Amino acid sequence: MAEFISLKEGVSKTLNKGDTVCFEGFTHLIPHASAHEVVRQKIDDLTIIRMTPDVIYDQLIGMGLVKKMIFSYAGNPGVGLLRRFRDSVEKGWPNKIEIEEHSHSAMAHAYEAGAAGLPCAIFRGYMGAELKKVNSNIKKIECPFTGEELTAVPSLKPDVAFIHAQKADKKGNVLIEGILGVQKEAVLASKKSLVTVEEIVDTLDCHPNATVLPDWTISFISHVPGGAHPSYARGYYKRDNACYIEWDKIASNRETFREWMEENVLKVDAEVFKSRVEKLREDRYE
Amino acid sequence: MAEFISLKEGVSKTLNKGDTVCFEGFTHLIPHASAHEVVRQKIDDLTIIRMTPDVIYDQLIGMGLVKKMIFSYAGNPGVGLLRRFRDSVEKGWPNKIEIEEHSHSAMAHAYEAGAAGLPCAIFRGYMGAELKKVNSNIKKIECPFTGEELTAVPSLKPDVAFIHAQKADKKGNVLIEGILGVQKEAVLASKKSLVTVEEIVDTLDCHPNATVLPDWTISFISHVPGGAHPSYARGYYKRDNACYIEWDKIASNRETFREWMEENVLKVDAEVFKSRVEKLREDRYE
Amino acid sequence: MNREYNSDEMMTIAASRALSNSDVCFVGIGAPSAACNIARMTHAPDITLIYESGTIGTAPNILPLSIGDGELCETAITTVAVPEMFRYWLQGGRITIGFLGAAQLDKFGNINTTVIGDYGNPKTRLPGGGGAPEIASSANQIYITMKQSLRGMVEKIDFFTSFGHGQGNENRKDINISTLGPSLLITDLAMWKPDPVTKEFTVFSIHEGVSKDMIQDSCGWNVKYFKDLKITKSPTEIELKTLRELKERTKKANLAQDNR
Amino acid sequence: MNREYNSDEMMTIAASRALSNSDVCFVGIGAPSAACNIARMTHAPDITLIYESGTIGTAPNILPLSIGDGELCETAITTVAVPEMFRYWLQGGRITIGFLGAAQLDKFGNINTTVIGDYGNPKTRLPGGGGAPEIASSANQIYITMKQSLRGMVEKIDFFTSFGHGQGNENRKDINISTLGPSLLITDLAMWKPDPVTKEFTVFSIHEGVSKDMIQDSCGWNVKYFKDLKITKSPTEIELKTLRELKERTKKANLAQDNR
Repeated sequence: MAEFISLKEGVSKTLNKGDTVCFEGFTHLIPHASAHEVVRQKIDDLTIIRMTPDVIYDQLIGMGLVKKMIFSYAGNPGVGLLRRFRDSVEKGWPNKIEIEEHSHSAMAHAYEAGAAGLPCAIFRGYMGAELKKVNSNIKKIECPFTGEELTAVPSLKPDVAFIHAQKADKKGNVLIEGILGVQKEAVLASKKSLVTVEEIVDTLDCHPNATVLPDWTISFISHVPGGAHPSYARGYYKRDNACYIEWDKIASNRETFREWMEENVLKVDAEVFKSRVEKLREDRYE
Repeated sequence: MAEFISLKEGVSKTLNKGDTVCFEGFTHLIPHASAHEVVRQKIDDLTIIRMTPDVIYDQLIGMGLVKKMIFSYAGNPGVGLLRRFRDSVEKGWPNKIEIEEHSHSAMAHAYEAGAAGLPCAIFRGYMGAELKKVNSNIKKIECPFTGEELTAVPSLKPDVAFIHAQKADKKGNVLIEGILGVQKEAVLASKKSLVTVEEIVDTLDCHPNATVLPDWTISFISHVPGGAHPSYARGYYKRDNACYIEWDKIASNRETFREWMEENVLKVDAEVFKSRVEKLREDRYE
Repeated sequence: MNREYNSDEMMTIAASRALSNSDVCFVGIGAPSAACNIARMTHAPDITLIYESGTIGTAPNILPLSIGDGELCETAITTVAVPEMFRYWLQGGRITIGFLGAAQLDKFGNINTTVIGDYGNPKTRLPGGGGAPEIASSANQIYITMKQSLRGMVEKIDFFTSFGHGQGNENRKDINISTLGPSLLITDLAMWKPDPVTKEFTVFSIHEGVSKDMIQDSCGWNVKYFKDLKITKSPTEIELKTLRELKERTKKANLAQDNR
Repeated sequence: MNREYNSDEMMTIAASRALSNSDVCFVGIGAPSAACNIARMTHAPDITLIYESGTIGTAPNILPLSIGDGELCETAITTVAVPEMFRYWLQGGRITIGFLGAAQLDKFGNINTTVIGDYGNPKTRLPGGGGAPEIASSANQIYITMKQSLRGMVEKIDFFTSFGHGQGNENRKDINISTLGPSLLITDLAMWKPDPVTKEFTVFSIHEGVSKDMIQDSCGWNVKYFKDLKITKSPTEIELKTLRELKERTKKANLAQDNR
């Protein structure tokens, strides 16, 4: 049964040093506030998982909290490369993280298999692709009926999943709408989960087939309006594209990165997210 | 691109003697009108697939159109057994159909794998269950990472899928709402498909994550109001439970079965379905 | 209200008492469905009921005739596609109790709903397993409810549709099933649970007014009893009222359709 | 309107012309996204555009910055979860054209977007493959679009992120890939398609005003030409107008956010 909690307390109850953790979101609904809380609590030695690690993963890596990253596309969407990730992989600053690299299809199948309680996923993948030479977690498996050689990857089963969603009702059922990403699978595949939401409502009152995570599939819910910024929450506020473009500059230099983190993450708390989206609220444009 | 067509013409263009075909629907939205059209056109030698073969499969079998059935639960939901199916399997009347029997989980995984373009599905199933002794399409497969012994079944890839849905827009995009069953998977797994719909509208105007089959995934669409009767269509009419109970009596005897089929299927056309649901329309009760 | 009750009512109510607010219950149709909904309408309002049609957290006001009646979807928290139901929700290990009925049952909780007689040349062809083979291994525990009869409770079932405790003892572990399996049997006469060692269903509570002879006479195996045998309390007024009103509402709703 | 155009505009418009109403296109971000949407806004209004974020049949009025911008969902026929996108839609074999960009490309259409230098000790770590490894094998054909440069179009790529025609000839069939693979390359200078036998990208059309020297000077392999070499028609007024208005709307929409 989901427990309503402050983000600060929720993170400290959910995530431990050395855990395997994902902060999922596919451009939409990225849980920035949760990642920043992890930075403030300096929970380190983490194995971080994500299909599309972007700004928050750059931040976690740059702050030295990451031991290993499992991923399929490490870029700043629409902008370019991830500077802190590169600095770690290319120059070992602040530490050289280990990487386990997959394709999107492999990661999507692996999350699905995790949610489905299976030890591995099979798919038709990596044909002629070189990743299978550098990643020992990509294996062959033969279809027992056709003899076709397929690919297997281990399912993803994180210790903790952090996601951001539009709404929770008072019982703790959570609604996700729009671009859904792999958030449902991430929560169902993980041992524990914390969901930040824009709003807590009496009843979800939604479409019968809407994506709803029942309260008993979630460990903690925190009310953090704006908690996805600079990502967006459909129906609440738009994506802050300028921030993503700006991040490229901030992250290009170790010094400016540290300063930015100090000012914008370490010295503040989850409350600031509300004000960051004030001018992006959808009604301004509709 | 979906083509709008009469049910009569659609069935004759879609289904051939000897085809493998599914008429899917999980209590909700069962494509009765399509199955009756197949009966009228006497298309036989069919391999019929369905998780929950019920009244229409009893009818197809009783009319001697079926060679083989692949299924996981052959009952009249909430009522009892399927008399015509039993007569075929127990007494060989009108012919003894071949059966390939699975569990729901196996069939659901197999439809999914069909939709996903895979030759087989793996799952954790049939543990200690005897079906795997009588069905050679249930095999073992080993997880290459954990060594766990899992089960594999071949994916389902019918020649033709018939389903019933609530709405199509004028372009041919189809909306399904409520209990979704395996209809989306059945259509995506099949080479050809025919969808009967309650209504054709200008635009679907639905929830962004509603279950919509784009027009280019469907071969034919026929406008057949009431086409699911005595099953139901959420938002249009309720399930005609009395008909299901009645069917048990009708089908218990070869003679009464044949008479019923003569009067209610062979002598009529798809138009009759509209009148059959007239008194079940939802607004009568709301 | 008439406080007299029949053994069917006793069975449903006894079964309902075994469920709690924190259970996530995969509900079979028929007796299990009535028991689960009575629990929800009495002492376990927060119980999560899941039907294999994809309806999660459903709270029907009348009993569905099938596992996919409209009422289940209208009152659910959400409705997912059937493949997702079996993959993420059942196989994903989220079900605390799978609630099954049985055509044939043996003393180790193995169930047959496939065939009477030989599979290839059946005497009576039954509907088949449906969800049961995987419910039996994926749900954390299995509750079974059925009316006692010599035809139903047999020494040897004709077909292993779903695996209970197999040949007893540690048979489940032997074949690598990690869930608990059948842990409760509720009949119209008694409550049974597995012997801790042999796993044979053993009576721990006899419904009020039922004799040991009645139990044995309608059971095909040699019935055993736990030492501290209890008497199942007869239905309370509120339990009976809730059950009868539910059945009345259900009948009325179905009649409304019939009288057209 | 200024009918002068730059090579970027030529590239996008040439790419857009290769798409038709009946295509189901899996769209990469950047140049592919612009080309696909210009096609939709000009000669192929019924083209189906799919982005890996799960948006099917999307029709954005401005160009998305990322593959998951809100505009994509708001204008889509439906939006599915990402696992479904890769399973049912890409792997299911429903995509006629996968439209990719590339950091490094070789003459057989093999693409590197993973790393410059050694994988374990990279000179430049690039974002990685994302959807590309399976787009390359599951989409029926692959179109590639990129600006020519000696750094980008190389004799030997540093990493096989996604497989094109491998070592050429029947290499795809040899490793049991049944789809066609890279069948069109649109650069800022020319249009290329594979030689029918060797599968080496060979120029079949040079953009108006471009010389063979310009093409060779910005390509790391020895450029070959088809015999019946064509000239790519320069952008029409309507094509240029559509592209420029799209870019203007996009810029304006982004500015609206920045000027807060």
